[in-house]
Parts: sequence; C-alpha cells; structure tokens
Amino acid sequence: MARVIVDVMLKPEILDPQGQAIARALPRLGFSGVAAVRQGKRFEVDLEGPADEAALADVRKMAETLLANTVIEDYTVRVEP
Amino acid sequence: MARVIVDVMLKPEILDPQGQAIARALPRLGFSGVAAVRQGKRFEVDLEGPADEAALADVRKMAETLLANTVIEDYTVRVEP
Amino acid sequence: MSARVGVVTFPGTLDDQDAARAIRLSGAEAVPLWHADHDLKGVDAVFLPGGFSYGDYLRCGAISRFAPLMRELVPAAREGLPVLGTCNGFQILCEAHLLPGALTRNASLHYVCRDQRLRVESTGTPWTNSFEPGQEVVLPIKHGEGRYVADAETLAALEADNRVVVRYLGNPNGSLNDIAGIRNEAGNVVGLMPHPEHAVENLVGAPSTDGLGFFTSILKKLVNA
Amino acid sequence: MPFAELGMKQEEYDRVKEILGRRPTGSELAIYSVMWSEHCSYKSSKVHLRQFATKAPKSDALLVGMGENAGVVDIGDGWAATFKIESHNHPSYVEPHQGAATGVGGIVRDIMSMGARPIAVMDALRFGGADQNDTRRVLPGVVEGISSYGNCLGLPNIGGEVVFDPCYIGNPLVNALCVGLLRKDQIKLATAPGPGNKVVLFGASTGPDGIGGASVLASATFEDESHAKRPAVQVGDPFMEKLLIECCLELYAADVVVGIQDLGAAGVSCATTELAAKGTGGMHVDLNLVPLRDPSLKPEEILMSESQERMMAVVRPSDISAFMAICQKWDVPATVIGEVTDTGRLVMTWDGETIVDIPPGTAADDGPVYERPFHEPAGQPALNADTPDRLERPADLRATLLELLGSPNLASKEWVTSQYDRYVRSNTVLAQPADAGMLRISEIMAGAEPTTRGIALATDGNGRYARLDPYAGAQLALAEAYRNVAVTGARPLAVTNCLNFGSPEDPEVMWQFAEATRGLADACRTLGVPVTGGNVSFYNQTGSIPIHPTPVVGVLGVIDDVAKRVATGFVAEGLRIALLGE
Ligand SMILES: Nc1ncnc2c1ncn2[C@@H]1O[C@H](COP(=O)(O)OP(=O)(O)O)[C@@H](O)[C@H]1O
Repeated sequence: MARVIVDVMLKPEILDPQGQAIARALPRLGFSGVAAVRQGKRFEVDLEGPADEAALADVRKMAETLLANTVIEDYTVRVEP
Repeated sequence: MARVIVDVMLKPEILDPQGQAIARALPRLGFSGVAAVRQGKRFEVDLEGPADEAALADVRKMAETLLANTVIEDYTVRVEP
Repeated sequence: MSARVGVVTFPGTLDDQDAARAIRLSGAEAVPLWHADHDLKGVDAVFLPGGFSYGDYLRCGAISRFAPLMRELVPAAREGLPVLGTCNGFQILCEAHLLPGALTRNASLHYVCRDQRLRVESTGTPWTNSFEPGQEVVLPIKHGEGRYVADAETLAALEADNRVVVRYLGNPNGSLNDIAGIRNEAGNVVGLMPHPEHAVENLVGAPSTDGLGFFTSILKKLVNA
Repeated sequence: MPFAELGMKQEEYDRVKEILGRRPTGSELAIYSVMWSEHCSYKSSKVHLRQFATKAPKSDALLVGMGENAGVVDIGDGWAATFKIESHNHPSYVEPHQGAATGVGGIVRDIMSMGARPIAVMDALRFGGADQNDTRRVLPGVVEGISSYGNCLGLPNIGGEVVFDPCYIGNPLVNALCVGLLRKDQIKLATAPGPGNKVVLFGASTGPDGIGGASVLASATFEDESHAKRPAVQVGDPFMEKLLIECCLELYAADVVVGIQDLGAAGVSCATTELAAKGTGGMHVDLNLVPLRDPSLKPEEILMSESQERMMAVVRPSDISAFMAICQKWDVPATVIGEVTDTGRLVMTWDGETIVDIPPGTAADDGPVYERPFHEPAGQPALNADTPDRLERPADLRATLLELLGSPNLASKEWVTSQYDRYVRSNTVLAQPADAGMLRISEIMAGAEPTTRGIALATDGNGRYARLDPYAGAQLALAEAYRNVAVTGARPLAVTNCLNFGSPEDPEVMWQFAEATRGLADACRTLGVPVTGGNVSFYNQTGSIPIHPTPVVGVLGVIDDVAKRVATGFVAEGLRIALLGE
C-alpha cells in the first residue's frame, strides 16, 4: 500500500484571508520574523496498490477534478517517501 | 527568505468526515483503487530571515500553540527544500 | 445588589447583543467586556457569546484564545468564576483548554441552523440549576463546526462524573455521545453548542423560551451567594 | 487596440479623445472603459429605467431615490430603512462559492455606505434543472458561499427564492438583497465636498482580483471571455467585512465622515470619479499610496482592481486622527491617498508623474446612452397561442398532486435555508417558512428610542410568466412580493428590483427588457410604491440563447406594531378558512 500526498494551495494571485488573519495574529502572540503565511489543504491518499505511473496519473486526475478547484487553486502530487 | 512548511493532520483516531466524503465520492467519479483519503491543512510560513535552528524552534512553537490543536491534530514542520 | 455578568466581544463576535439582552431580561446587569482589554471589570460571571471570532479562520476559537482578555479570564475561571460559552464561546473554551475535547466540522459537512431538541443532564452547574434533571428543552443551533470529539478516556470521565450538561435528542452534527454541552470538573465553566440567548422571547428567535433557564440559573446562583 | 481589449467601442474611444482633447493615457482609458461598461454605466438600460422616476407615484416615504448606492425610505418614528438587490450571476457561474459570497459582500457594502447598519439579507436564486449535471456543481457552492459570508457577518437571512429551470443551466442567477437601518437624519452620501478634505481608502489591500471583471464578466457575452483573459477570481474575506461594518458605524457615530463610497465593480476608478463628481468636483490622488497586496500591480490595474472589502471616505483634516484611531481599534487598515480640490479635475499621480487628469463627471455620469433597437421575438405570438387547453387532464389527481409536491420547485427549500442563520441578532420576527421576512427595529441599535415598529421584506419573480409576457410578468412579480409583504400585516412602501436578461444587443431581448420595465413602472404607479433602486444584469445567456427574462422584485413594508404580525400557517384548530380574491 502506498501513500500519495496532494498539496492544494490557492494560486498566488488569489486572496488568502485565512493566511492573512494568521499572519496578522502572530505578532500579537509574540512571534516575530514571519513575512507571510498561506493556508492550503493537504490530502493523504492511500492507494490499495503500488504508486506506479498509472496510479499517479489517476491521482493527478483526481486532484484536477475533485481535490483542487483549479479556478483558484494549484496542486502538486507526490509519493510519500 | 526561507519557507517553512507546517502540515497539520487530524490524529488517526479522530473521524475525518471531509476525507471520508471524498473517498466515498471517488468510485462514483470513476476512480478505483483508493483505500482511504484524509484531509488536513498545509501552511506555508515565509520567514523574513533564514530557517536556522532558532527560527525553526519558533515555528514549532507556533504549530504547537496556534496552527494545530494538539487535542485532535498532529503536525510536522519542515524546511522547503 | 444586582448580579453583573460580563459579555465578551471579540472581533467577529455576533451574539453579544443577544446575550446582553437575555441577561437583562433575566434581571441581571450585562457588562460589555472588550477582547483587547486586560480587565474583567469585577464581574460576577462571564458569558462568551457565539459568532465567528477572527472569521473562524484557522480553527474556530484558535486565535481568540490568545486575546488579552483571555489571559485574565483563564486564571479567573480556574479559580471558580462562572463562565458560559455558547457556540463560538464553547469552541474558545476548548481551545483555551478550560474544557476538554474539541469541536470539529459537522459530519454532514454543512452549516446547520435549526430548532433542536435537547435534554439537560447536569443541573448542578451555576448555569443550569433552574432546570429539572432530564428536562427536555428546545434551543436553536447554528454552526458548521459543532461535532464534539474527545478521546475515549476523556469521554468516559465526562460520563462518569456527570459532566455532560446537555445532550442532543436527534444528533445534528455527529457529536460523540450526542454531546451538546459539557462542564469542567469544578462545574463553574460550561460550554454549549446551542444558543440559549436566542430562545428568551416569544416574538423573536426560536419557538421556545427555554433559553431563559440558563440566565435565571446564574442570577439565582449569584444572588443567593 | 487596447481600448477594444478593454471592451470599448471605437465611437466610445473617440468620445474620450474629444472630452480630453487628446489621446487618453493608459490609466485614463482604464477608468473610462470600466466606468462606461454596461455594468457601471447602464448605457443600454438607462432610457428604459427612467420610467421608474417619471412614472413614480408620489410618496412621502422616499428619502433617497434612485441614483445613490441604495434608496432610503422613511419608516416612521425617526427611523429609515435602506435596501437594494443586486446580481452576481456571472462570477457565481465561474466560481460558485466565491461568486455568491462576494455578491453578498458587495450589496452589504452598498447598504453600509448609506450610513446604515446592515440588518438582514435575502437571496433570490435560479439554477438549471435540479437533475442537470452542472446544477450539482453550482447550487451547493452558491448556497455555501451565501451561507458562509452572510452568517459570518451576523446578518440573519430572512428569505429568498430557489427556482430550477433548464434555461439557467449555463447561467445561474444569484441575486442578493440587503436591508439596513439608520436614523433619518444620519443618511450618508457618496460625495466629496470641501477642498482640503482628505480621501481615505480603508479595508482590505488591493490585489489583482477581477481586474477588468466588471466589463469582462458582466458586460459581454459570456463565451467571448477567453480563458487567458479571465480575471483573477475575487475572493471574499467576510471577517474583514464584519470589521468594516462595525468600524463604519463607529465612524458615523463619531461624525468623522463627510462622504463615503464602497468599492465594488470598477474599484478605485468608480469611487474616485463618483465621489469627486458629486462633490466640489476636484480630487487629487497619489496612486502610490494605495496599499497593495501584490506590489507588482501597475496603475491601470490598481484602478480596475475589484478587490473586495474596501471603502473610501472623505474626512476633514481635523478629524483624521480620530478616524484613524477608530480604524485601528477595529484592526482595519486605513490610508490617506489624496484630497479634495476645487479644480474640477480628477488628477492622479504615479511615481511623481500625472497619469490621470480628467473631469470626473465625464466618467461617472456622462457615459454613453444607447437607444438599442428592439422588436417582439418572432416566436412570441405562437408561444402565447399555445395555451394549456391542449394538455391532457390528469386522470389520477392524487398521483398528480404528489408529483407536484415532490417537484424541485415546490419541494421544501430546507436544504438551502437550514444553512442560513436566521436567528442572529435576535430581531427576526418572521423568516422561513413565512412568505415575507420581518424584523423588529427597536432593539437593533444600542441606545435607540423604543418603537414597536418593524419592517417586512419579500422578493419574487417568475421567469416563465415573463417569458410569455414580460409586461405582465414583471407586474406579477411585483404583485406577488407586494402581497407577501401585505399578508404579514405590513404596509408595502417601496420597491427594489434586479433585472436579469440576455444580451441587450439582441433586439428580442431588448424588447423583453423594454416590456418588463414598462410593466413594472406602470404597476408601481398603480400600487403606489416607488422604485428606490436596483440593478440590471444583461448578457445572461449561453451562446445565443438567453435565459427567460427574469425581473426579480423586492418589496419593503412597515408594520406599526411587530407584535401584531401574522405568521403563515393554520395556528389553531377550529378556525374558519376564507379565500379572498377572484
Ligand atoms: N434562497 C433562499 N434564501 C432564503 N430563504 C429562502 C430561499 N429560498 C426559499 N426561502 C424561504 O423558504 C420558504 C419557503 O420557500 P418556497 O418553498 O419558495 O415558498 P413560497 O413558494 O411560499 O415562496 C420561504 O420563507 C422563503 O423565503
């Protein structure tokens, strides 16, 4: 059984209110030195079989059509080492 | 400027309805061979300075106290390669 | 001497006016408390109202927990100050570790607003002493993240010590053990997902005035103290 | 030909050259192109909308009529209500969640800019067939967007509509209404008087959101839009909007605002030209001072950005520090970006150079006006001749009734309404399943004088009726909303409307529009309720096939004693049932 990770982040030009709210809160909580925070999603997809090319192509399609909203989000797919 | 990634996932024993909903939807969309999906959060923390030990310790504290709720979530911190 | 109940406003708090009105309707004085102040203004009890503090970004209640006022409230609550958190207030109390467990995304994945039947299970708290044990009430719920979760040990302890304060009759969100509200060990800190402050008048809100009991309870407790 | 890319016609470009007496700069072209877009200038609808004013019944209740951000109505005891409905159809098709959410955000800011506290929202929705594939993508996203944004602002959702019809499959309608409350003597207007007064931009920073969106998305046939040119989707930040609401109310209470305008479509272009045009006439703005989310934005892009949750205020210099202190209390960033002048020109600089120098009224008020040709659609007589008489009578009434009750348009809308908070703020006297929403007003603002009054609101529209007869269809929409308000016990006072139509360049669509506006204006006169404002949404079509003409009408009424409201439903056994009317 293999695990594939799909990371989904808002495209850089899209506003990320959540990340901004966190970044604004940090100094008040005593954390300094952070320039920006962006919040996205991480999916752990556990495959029944091995993470071969066919399976990865499937996960990529899954990311494109279901896990990410490609109007506003980018995604990356990788096999967990 | 360095980027640190904080991944936050629900602990394995905590029900993840979002991941389950995705896993349930997959066969309907024509995807097979997925045993399970879990959904978590990914934070990209951009530091003003380098990701040295002190900065990483800070981000770890941030993850522990703010970015994750350790009652229900686990987190990992790593420097983006 | 009138009882003074503080009502906290965070950026994004929504039900503070409603809470203050309910407190006044029950005969107590509502004292506004501001998140950025280090001042509890000597109140006798505190109400943490619902809303979307800090937009509920990150996690409900995660950012509010660090407000200056919370630095005053947490030790005071540990020393016995009566505190009631509803909805977002409950989430903040869990995030601040004044109550165990956490509130997570509804199992339906949808926000839900409805009039909810509930059973009051624990009447020994300063906020529920006006109810009969086992009394059924109707209060509105309105939340997207109200599914109460805790590890098995915590759940067992909550049940064993009668610390489940209200339970859903017809679980709307997948909460473990149908839990709608709990209290801390001492009983002074109570958190609820339902909104008693929206069930205190016949003209508006839910078709019930069952929420009043929470406010008359605290008044009774404070006046008799 | 950059002007063509910005959606401008040759003759419009020539007019700009004529006004300026020279070729416009890139930034000036940006301003004129968005301000003269269909969406902002109403260039195809203006000649028809005038009837709402010329045929308007006399009304003592009207305090502010059409032309401002929203109309204001006197509801008695020193109170006024302001309300308006607006569309966010195209963005909601592109990205249902964010499109619908920012639709709510935009209409709420319109209401705030009148000096009011927003107190409730409603939403009139149209989707393709309930069983059509894309409805499954669009509907949940739209409902979630409205729910997440409205709930987060603490605005109860007190009503709306959900209608399914295949004609909306490529073009859902998302019409959002907001109502606000204010004291009669505290109305704010979008005006920048007083040379020396400061121009303050406050709220969110400016990013590349929806650049060219107003013109690209809402002012052209949808398929024209090439993927590459698609503007960055506007994402809403309801938390920032909630802070803006509380911040604005505190600014109003402190009396430190001379004029105010929200930034919607056309962003800074719209706010600066409109404020200046309605004020002393001149304004100087240093665009370098606009706080940016993306530092690489060019001045043209800053001028056209549709970033959400921004407002622009005109403030006396002596009040600036008090203004800033209130913004700081609410964590709302605020920046002085310019000042009012008496030059009669809107001048903007960038890196020390003058990049805009125009008479602001020419962009804000003197846009092109088109008398578009129209004629009755070829198939209209045949459509009307096809009466229901030809249909077979159902044999089994019970089965027919059950089928009707189970049909998506009649079925319970609880899947939608249960995602909306109808209780927040505890002023909701009526909401679903009532025919109209009702709010008490005495408890809304701290320190207000007691009153027993309340307001009631309903929205209605029926695209199928309007398709058969747009004149009567618009009247029926008004009549239904009027009745829905009246049955609660409230007296209908005023009307807002959102006119959702296909392309105005299609003479058959234009005929539908002309008929519908004529019908609505006539009906308003007959019923004695004036139109106080609204919104036109054209280009609702897929390919060359327009949606059914869909005028959605909102009616606001007042009830002297909210305790006497009449709820929907049989309240007790044994009561007599009477049928009124024909
Ligand atoms: N999109 C919506 N938003 C808010 N309320 C809605 C929406 N759609 C329907 N409702 C409310 O749900 C109730 C039932 O709606 P509906 O079945 O359309 O009834 P009716 O046919 O009497 O208008 C009404 O109170 C209506 O205001």
